[in-house]
Amino acid sequence: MANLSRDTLRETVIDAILAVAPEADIDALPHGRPWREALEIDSFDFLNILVDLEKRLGVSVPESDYHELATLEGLLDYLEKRLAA
Amino acid sequence: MTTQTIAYREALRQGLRAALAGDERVFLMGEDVGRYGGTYAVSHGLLEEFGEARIRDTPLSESTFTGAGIGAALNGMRPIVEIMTVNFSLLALDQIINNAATLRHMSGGQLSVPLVIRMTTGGGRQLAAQHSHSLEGWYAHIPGLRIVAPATHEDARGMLLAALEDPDPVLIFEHALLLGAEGTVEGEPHPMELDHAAIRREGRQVSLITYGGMLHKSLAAAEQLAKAGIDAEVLDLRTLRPLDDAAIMASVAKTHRVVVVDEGWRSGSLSAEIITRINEQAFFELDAPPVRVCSQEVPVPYARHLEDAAIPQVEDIVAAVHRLLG
Amino acid sequence: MNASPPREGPDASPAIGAAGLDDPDRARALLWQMIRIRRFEEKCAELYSAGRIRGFLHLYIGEEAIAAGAMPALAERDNVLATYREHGHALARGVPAGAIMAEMYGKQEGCSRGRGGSMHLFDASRRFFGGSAIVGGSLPLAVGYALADRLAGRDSVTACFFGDGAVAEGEFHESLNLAALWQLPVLFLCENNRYAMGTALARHQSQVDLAAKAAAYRLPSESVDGMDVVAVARATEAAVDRVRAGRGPMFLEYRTYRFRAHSMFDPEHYRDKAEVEQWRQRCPVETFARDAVACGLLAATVRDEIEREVAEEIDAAVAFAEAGTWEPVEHLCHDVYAREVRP
Amino acid sequence: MSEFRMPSLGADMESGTLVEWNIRPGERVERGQIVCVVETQKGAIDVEIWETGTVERLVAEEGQKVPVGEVLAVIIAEGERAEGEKAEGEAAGRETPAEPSIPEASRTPSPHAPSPRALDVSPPVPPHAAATSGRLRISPAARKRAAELGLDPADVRGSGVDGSITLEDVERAARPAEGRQAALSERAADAHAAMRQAIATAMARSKREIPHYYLGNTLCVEPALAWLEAHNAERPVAERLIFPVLQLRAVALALEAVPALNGWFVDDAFQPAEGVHPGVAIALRGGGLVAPALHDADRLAPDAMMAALRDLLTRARQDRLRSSELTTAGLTVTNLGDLGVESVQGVIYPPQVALVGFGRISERPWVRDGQVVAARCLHASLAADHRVTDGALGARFLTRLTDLLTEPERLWPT
Repeated sequence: MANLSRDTLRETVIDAILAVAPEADIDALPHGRPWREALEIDSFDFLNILVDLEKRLGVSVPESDYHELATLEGLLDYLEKRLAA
Repeated sequence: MTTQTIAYREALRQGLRAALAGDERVFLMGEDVGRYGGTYAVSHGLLEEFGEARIRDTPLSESTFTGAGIGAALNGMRPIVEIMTVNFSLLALDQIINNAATLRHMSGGQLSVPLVIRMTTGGGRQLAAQHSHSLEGWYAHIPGLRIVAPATHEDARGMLLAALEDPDPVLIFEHALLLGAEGTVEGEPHPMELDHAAIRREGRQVSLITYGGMLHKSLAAAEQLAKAGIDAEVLDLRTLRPLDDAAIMASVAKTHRVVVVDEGWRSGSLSAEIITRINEQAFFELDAPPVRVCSQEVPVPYARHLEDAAIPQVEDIVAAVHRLLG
Repeated sequence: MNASPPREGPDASPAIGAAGLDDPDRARALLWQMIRIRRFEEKCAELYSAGRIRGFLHLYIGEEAIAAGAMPALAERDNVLATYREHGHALARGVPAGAIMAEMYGKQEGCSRGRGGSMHLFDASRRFFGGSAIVGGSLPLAVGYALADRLAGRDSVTACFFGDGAVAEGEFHESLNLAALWQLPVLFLCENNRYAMGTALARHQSQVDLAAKAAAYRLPSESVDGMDVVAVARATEAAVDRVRAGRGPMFLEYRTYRFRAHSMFDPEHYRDKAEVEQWRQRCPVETFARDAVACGLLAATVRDEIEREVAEEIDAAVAFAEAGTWEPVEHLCHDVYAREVRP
Repeated sequence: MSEFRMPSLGADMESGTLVEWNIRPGERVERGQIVCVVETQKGAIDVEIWETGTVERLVAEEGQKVPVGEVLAVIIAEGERAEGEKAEGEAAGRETPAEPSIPEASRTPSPHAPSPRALDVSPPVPPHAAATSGRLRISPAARKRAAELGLDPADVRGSGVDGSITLEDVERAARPAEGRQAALSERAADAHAAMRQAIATAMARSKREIPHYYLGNTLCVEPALAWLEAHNAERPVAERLIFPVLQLRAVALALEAVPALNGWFVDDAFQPAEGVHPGVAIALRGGGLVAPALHDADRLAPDAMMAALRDLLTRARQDRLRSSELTTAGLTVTNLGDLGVESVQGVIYPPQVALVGFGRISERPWVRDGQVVAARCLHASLAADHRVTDGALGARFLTRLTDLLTEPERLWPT
């Protein structure tokens, strides 16, 4: 898992988002902008995405780290950091 | 190999002819099997071919000519006893159940009753309540008997030959509605084994488990179901005792849904036995409660519309499957 | 025979008695067989009371002259079918006493491997085919045995013993009709002991002359004094010869009486003790033994010799049965089909 | 004998299309059992029955559009006798052909001969009483498969005989976001258009008939977020609470204190709701809105409330709401904060008399102990029907709500 490339990781995250919001146009996301609002991901959807990512990657995100996940890049950085640890 | 299209009764006759020609110990005995040519014309022409010693007309004494068949079998012959209908066989019940089925065991294995008893069964001909019943399930209750129900033309002639090779009494139930039906056979008559059920139509969604006359209604129902997008498997039991549990369970494991189609009444019946075995042996394969399509619990009446209502019809089978699949 | 008890039907053919014999060996053999059956059955009653034998036990005591007299008339190739009161027939046919006793014990050394019991003695090697507990049920089988012999071209005779109760069964009439119709070599041997279980003949038959019933099916028929072993032997020999000669089936009525109850558990409300006593006066064993000595056919000491031989044989039979083994319960479902079948 | 009618699932519902019967004549039904699926302008609804008894007959056919209040089926209550049972005995439900077909003089026997009747030779055997007890109806094969998949069968919707859970139901449940959702997507376009129409009707009526008044409050949610973080710490993601649970709880408790906002304005009079079942406005992906009731929100412990909310959200998005959930809410809560807005000025869903709106949680300057600090805040609003309540009562409610969210330990006092 630690050797997951950034691209593979990104795809995994996108899959998890699409499982909850199948119509989401992720490529159209403005870089560095909060993705949840743009994709209409409410707190319940967000929880489901985290559950999904935990299943796929084995990373459990504590609630105190939620603020690091505001942008898609932040989410990917955070996961990379956790996977490397 | 040549393919012939013949009536079921002709297939039976081919089986009888082959048996008589192939083994001197074989003879046919029953009411009007000789000069009359057989109540249902099955043995027509055999008297002329094999003579009075081997094609024997009997008095209307079901018990005694059946018992005589047992005695002759005990004494080295291979008799074929024809009883006109299953209802009449009740007059010979003593001989079939108290003698044929018991003698091997009661004598500690010293005696053997290699007897074949043929009889017609089933309704559909407006013959009312003393000629139309399906009591084969009753006989299937009895240890010591083998009960078979050939539903195809190849089985009609081939199961008779196999039955004659069996060292134990075999009762053959021939559905009266099949007698005139045409079908194909290949080449010369040859023994068709008596141990296994046969899948007559492969399917994935539901198993129609049936035999005898109901096989054809089940196949017709499967055709209709296919048009509705339902893929039904049709299992022809062929032998009702002993049941081919392995074939039944394999089909259930494949489709997970069961409809047993049996012209017998449902209470205390063969269909009950089959479903009980499924529950015992394949409970965790079931995806829906097993369903039965059986005759209404009434002596079969005369009037056509009432008789049709009493006996399972194609649409009943179709409806049962629809109900099962929700 | 002056002490003939009252009869419902026409008289049987006249009694002959020991005076009708001139061969001492034959006389001894007949007496031996009757005593053997008598003592064997008395032992059975004793063992039943002791709980060694269970199920139903129907004793033949009083009727021994029939099995003893009739059986020697049959050849080895002939077929014998009997009723549930058939210990005497089995013994007379040569089934070893030990095998019969072991069967009654339920041991696997029994003549039916313990599957039959008292009512179902079989010995295929001696063509002794039971042993049937369905009254009248073996008559159709006898027709079939005879039919097979006929079809196979053998000159065997099938002898079928049954009681007066069986003539009330449809199978009696169907079988006599079919055997006569097809002229099959069947000997219908009716042991008329005057009671169908507890119902006297006149209380269950409109026509008590049983030979007349057979005659209605055009079977030659004869009634014989079943308490007279010589009369039984003579009549049976003649009948066997006739049937073997291909002259069709025949019906013989042996008029007899059982001294004991129908089965072991029967208080005998249906007949007078006086009637039983009257018939006991005609005991086939005692009358024959007495007459044979009286007419100089047998020495007075023969009776004791026979009793000793028989006692020895019966002791040995009991010992054989006692020493017999129980079939393992794992074999329970054996011999239901010829092949192992899982129903 | 009673009649089971097309339910009114909202003031704006005039009729529904019967999509599917889950019951058949002769079957036993239990109070609360889902007996049919009705397609409404709000999507497909599982409709429950409120009587225990036996189905005498089905009046409406699948595919039929039935006006609200029309009979769908006839039910015999427990202990009642079936129609004509005395006269016809076992033959009840059978039709004797009016003109029995006359047999042909020389009918050739044929196993394929068509039969002239319309009889069910194998009448459905009514399930044994034990089968209708609370025990889950699941086929043995489905139970085995669910165990293999580690799936709780209680979460699987049954589509088999008598509503039982089948092997396929389990397999489908194991594949998320497929199944019924996919099946429904075929008619999604129509459904969405219909739903848009329904919303338009309801909202136009609301704005036309209801004199709204609006109140609002900004509150600091730092204590609430801290409570939530503490509660969720050490819990796997799947077992965590989300903030809306706290919001709904606060609304429920505030409603208990101010019941005049929990109910309906019907026939010019206020009719109080029978329990605290706030409607949860749920925006559907692809457009549209539903607001099913979260039942007994005042009585649920935190985890139970989360489970109930999760269930409701999941089913709402799978078009699997139940009829009772669409008729029992006495007030609606809408949370548009996740979509980034500050505050909501809501439109009441008639005939309800109030709506609570929540905006986004965001950092604001906040004065604490005389100091300006950065704190996460939230705007809560109330829209209420002036025919039923006045501003004072509305203010009491909103203040109460604010207090509860500000002091979260009061939400579930121990």
